[in-house]
Amino acid sequence: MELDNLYQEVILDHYKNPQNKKLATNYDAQVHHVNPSCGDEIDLNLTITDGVVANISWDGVGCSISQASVSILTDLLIGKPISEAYSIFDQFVSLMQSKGSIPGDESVLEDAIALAGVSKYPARIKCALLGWMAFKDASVQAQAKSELG
Amino acid sequence: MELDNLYQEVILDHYKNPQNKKLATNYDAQVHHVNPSCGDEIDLNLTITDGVVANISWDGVGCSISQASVSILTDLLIGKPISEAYSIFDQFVSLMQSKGSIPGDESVLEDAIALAGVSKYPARIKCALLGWMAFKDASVQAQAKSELG
Amino acid sequence: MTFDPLTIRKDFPIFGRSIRDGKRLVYLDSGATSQKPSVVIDAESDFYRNHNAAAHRGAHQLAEEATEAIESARGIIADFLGGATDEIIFTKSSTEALNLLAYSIGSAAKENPFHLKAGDEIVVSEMEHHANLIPWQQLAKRTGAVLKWFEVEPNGRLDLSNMKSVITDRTKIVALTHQSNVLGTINPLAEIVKRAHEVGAIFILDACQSVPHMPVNVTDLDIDFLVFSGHKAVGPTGVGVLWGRASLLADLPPFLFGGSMIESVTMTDATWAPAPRKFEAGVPNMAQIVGLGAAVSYLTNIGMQKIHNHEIEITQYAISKLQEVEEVRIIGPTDMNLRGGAVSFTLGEIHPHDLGQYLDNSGIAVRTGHHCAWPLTRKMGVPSTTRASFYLYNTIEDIDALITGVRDAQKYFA
Amino acid sequence: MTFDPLTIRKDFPIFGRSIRDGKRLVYLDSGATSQKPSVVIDAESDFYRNHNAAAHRGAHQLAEEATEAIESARGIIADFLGGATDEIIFTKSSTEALNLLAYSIGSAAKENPFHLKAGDEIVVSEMEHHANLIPWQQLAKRTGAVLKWFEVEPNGRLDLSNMKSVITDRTKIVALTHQSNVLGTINPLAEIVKRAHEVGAIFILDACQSVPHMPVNVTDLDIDFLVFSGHKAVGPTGVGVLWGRASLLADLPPFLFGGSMIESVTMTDATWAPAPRKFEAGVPNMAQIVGLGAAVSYLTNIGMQKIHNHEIEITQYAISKLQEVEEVRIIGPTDMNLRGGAVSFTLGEIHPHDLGQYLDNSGIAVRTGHHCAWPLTRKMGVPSTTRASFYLYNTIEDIDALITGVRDAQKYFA
Ligand SMILES: Cc1ncc(COP(=O)(O)O)c(C=O)c1O
Ligand SMILES: Cc1ncc(COP(=O)(O)O)c(C=O)c1O
Repeated sequence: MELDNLYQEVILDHYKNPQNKKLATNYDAQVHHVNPSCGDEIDLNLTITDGVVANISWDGVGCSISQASVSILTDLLIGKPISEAYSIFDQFVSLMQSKGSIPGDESVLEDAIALAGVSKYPARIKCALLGWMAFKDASVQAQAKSELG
Repeated sequence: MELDNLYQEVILDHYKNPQNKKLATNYDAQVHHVNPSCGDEIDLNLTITDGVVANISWDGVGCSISQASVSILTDLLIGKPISEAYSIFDQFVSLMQSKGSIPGDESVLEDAIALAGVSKYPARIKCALLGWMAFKDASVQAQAKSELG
Repeated sequence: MTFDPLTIRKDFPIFGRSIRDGKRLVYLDSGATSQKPSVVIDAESDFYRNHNAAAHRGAHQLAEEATEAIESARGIIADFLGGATDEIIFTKSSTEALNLLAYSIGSAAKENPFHLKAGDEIVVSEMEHHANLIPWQQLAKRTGAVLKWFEVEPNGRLDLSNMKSVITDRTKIVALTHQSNVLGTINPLAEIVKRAHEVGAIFILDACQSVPHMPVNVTDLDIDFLVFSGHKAVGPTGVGVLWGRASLLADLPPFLFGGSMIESVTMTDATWAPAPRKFEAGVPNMAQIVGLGAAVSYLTNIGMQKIHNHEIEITQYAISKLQEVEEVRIIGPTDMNLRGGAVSFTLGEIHPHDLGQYLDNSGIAVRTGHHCAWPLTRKMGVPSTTRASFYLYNTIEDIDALITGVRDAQKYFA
Repeated sequence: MTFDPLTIRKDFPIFGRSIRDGKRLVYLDSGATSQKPSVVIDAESDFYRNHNAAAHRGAHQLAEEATEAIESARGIIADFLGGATDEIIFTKSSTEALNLLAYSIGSAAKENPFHLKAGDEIVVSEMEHHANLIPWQQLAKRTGAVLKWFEVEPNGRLDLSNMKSVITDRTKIVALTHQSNVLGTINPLAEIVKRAHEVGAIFILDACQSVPHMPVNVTDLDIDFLVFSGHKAVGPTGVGVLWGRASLLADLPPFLFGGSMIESVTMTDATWAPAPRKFEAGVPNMAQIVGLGAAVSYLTNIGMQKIHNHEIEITQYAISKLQEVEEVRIIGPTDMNLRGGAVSFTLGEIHPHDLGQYLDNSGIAVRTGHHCAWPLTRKMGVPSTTRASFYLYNTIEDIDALITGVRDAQKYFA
């Protein structure tokens, strides 16, 4: 069934058991992002310590794609140097915008590769990116803060 | 030639020798009307004495249809009781809006019957009516004034 | 003529195509936009192929024909709504029509009867589409007027118990939807219009979801302005209608400024043509107006009452079948009294986006989200819903497909 | 590919019909609206027949296809103008686009860079179409800003000798036509844009009469906003384009409020999506946007420079032949330097309406009147003119027909 390409096992697993879905009380940056076309929302708290993504925690409502995507993101990026996190971010965004034309590098994207099927459903790309855009936004804020302080 | 139905001899004559085309200095009402789609303009002065159209004079710029139509109007309506003028007015307007479906009553409309062909050219109906609408407007003003005074 | 949706479907070429590798198209998203019959598509094409020229602007035959084409559409639509020809103003959409009203009212000078001053009140409801909410929010901000609203009860009906405190002597505008695009609720207009007029307010009806689906007559309703969108009424995209009482249109200041709406222009000033011209600046959306005329004729030939009856029949069936599905919660009235064919629901914990995607995979088109009525979905306590909306071409078979799809999705995401 | 208007005409079905009992259609009114090639008509029909759904609003396949269709048109038009995709805003017309700018600027709060205060200056010219004049008159009235203008010289060129006193440190907006729809004059933009930017003003280009007729690149021109209408560029009616610099669109407040242009909405307030969405409230004029994409592709395939060269060639021929007719007075430049294919003229004492009617009777469509630029015709000392305007499908034979018609009319009304 074609739909199974979109809703891979990994995605449904993350959806049912979301990782790091409990806002940490300490953070360097906190953001709230919304997908205005469907009303999905996410709060994301981020801590960056010595150039490394020390913690990402979140809460929100959304479809399986958006929830799984942010859950996968936290698994993938926590513990990574911020520069590597950005490079993963870029690869993920390219994969999403590829309309299915590139397979994605599983050695880099790990579980996030399961979201490759989303790229064939233009209306869902924003769902998959919601958490990622929130992360990017938060990381810029966190870094700006650390430069100031 | 079909066009000759529109530009009847009578119309071209009135166009070349317009009647009463010199604004009288005495009048009961003076109006200025414009056809905004082409920029044609007319000034019309009207005197009504004892319920009779005593004088109509005018000046203006416009196409042959609009100029001939007001010239014919002056010939036709000067000297008529205002009630008869209104009835002629109504018949003329009906003729113009008839899309060629009625011939018009020559015994009432006299030279104005020559404008019957205009009714088949929707964009020109406003030209033919410009002077007539100015007359109607002026007559309402003149009568209001005479009632007051 | 008996009403037969299967015959009607043949008029709509899109039902000849298939979805997601060969599946039958089950189109349940007419609340967003309707499909178009061939007569409408052909009317637009025919205009371009045979009569295209700038209406109202040329003394040549094509210009005459183009003018005749759009003016006869104006007449058709006036008859359809029960208004006068010169009371019909063509816009690009309801959204533009509602913004036109808000901007034009907002620019009314002190001596103009439409003038709004600080402390005047504008009344809407919690079930408004953003297009009938944000323009009024903005107008209130610009003028200092106060925005008030009727609340929505849990059953999806307007709470009108406080009518007198919502619509007061300070109320200048009441702007209300006829039928909610989310809940399907049809609002009882008579008492609200009466109250609005009692206090001297104008009543504006957002008829986007009613005019395409049932008989609507502006004279019977005694309202002051009405808007609807062509694309939701089997008409072309890019055309909407504003109807207004002639006496009010005479006072209302214009909105868009440009060609064809003027009486006279100098470098520093301009005066306006009478309505409807005053509100139609620029070369009109001619082919779309002509297409809308064809659309309205098509609907009239079938009969608006028959269309409404058909929708009631399949909506009743849909609601009863949906209610049989465990975990379905219908957001909106479940009885058919004053209710049209838009049915929103949630399905347990399954997110509407996921349900919608699953249904799409089975060829079933529904809409998911807040349906441009975000304050309403919030009020109903749901971040978003799945909406199935019906029209003249939908069948009981379509509803059965929906129900099967919903049940299968339930298993898939279990 | 060599440019052959006779081959091009075959793409336009309307040339298959005849006028006034069997006469060949000589269409010289493209300045008012252009004719449409089959590819454009078919693109609209195909959208309705196969892909129609509400773009940006559904998770189903039709909605995806509709979204893809209009977004790819956005890309085509961005490439055509040399802008970025997100800088293209679809409106219903240039008239709407210019009013959008005037209203949005007018609502900019004090802290917004677009904010206008009493004493600020807005600069236009005497050769503006009403659509690029009245919105600025009104904005000036609303804000207390002062409207100033470049004058037109008897030869139909802008008098730029007083550039520095017209565009001053107080100037906030310069809004100018690229090519006059009456005179055919093409304005020398470089120095005016430079001066506008020197004083910190934004430069808005009314490109209604240039974009359809010659290569126009917003980056090369270094302008800030540009508008054009689809229907004058072989595209559908009911669609226009506003291009704006991304950085400016980010600051510009929205104009129409409603669905799809929001970020978040409560009963009392709303925030906006980024451009272009911020400026596109409501279900878009989708079929028309798709048609405009097809139109622009059609023009690009032929080549804008080739189209321009062809128009220059026939315009030059038309002017020289007209000048041979006694009593013809050309209103506008008679040399081809910075001049496009709109030729206005008077014929002795014969009223343009009569001349136009005579020509129409011979199958020749021209426009007569003030061409929605009334202050300009007044300035040129004529109540109205006859205008012949040319496009890619016009031929030398069309011009010869015009000249014969003019000479015959002269005899007829003598
Ligand atoms: C120079 C110019 N500006 C603006 C307009 C207005 O365009 P539209 O009527 O398509 O909005 C026109 C055409 O009528 C024009 O020629
Ligand atoms: C109730 C209601 N009002 C207004 C609108 C706005 O209509 P449009 O997007 O056609 O302008 C819609 C549809 O989206 C609607 O359902």
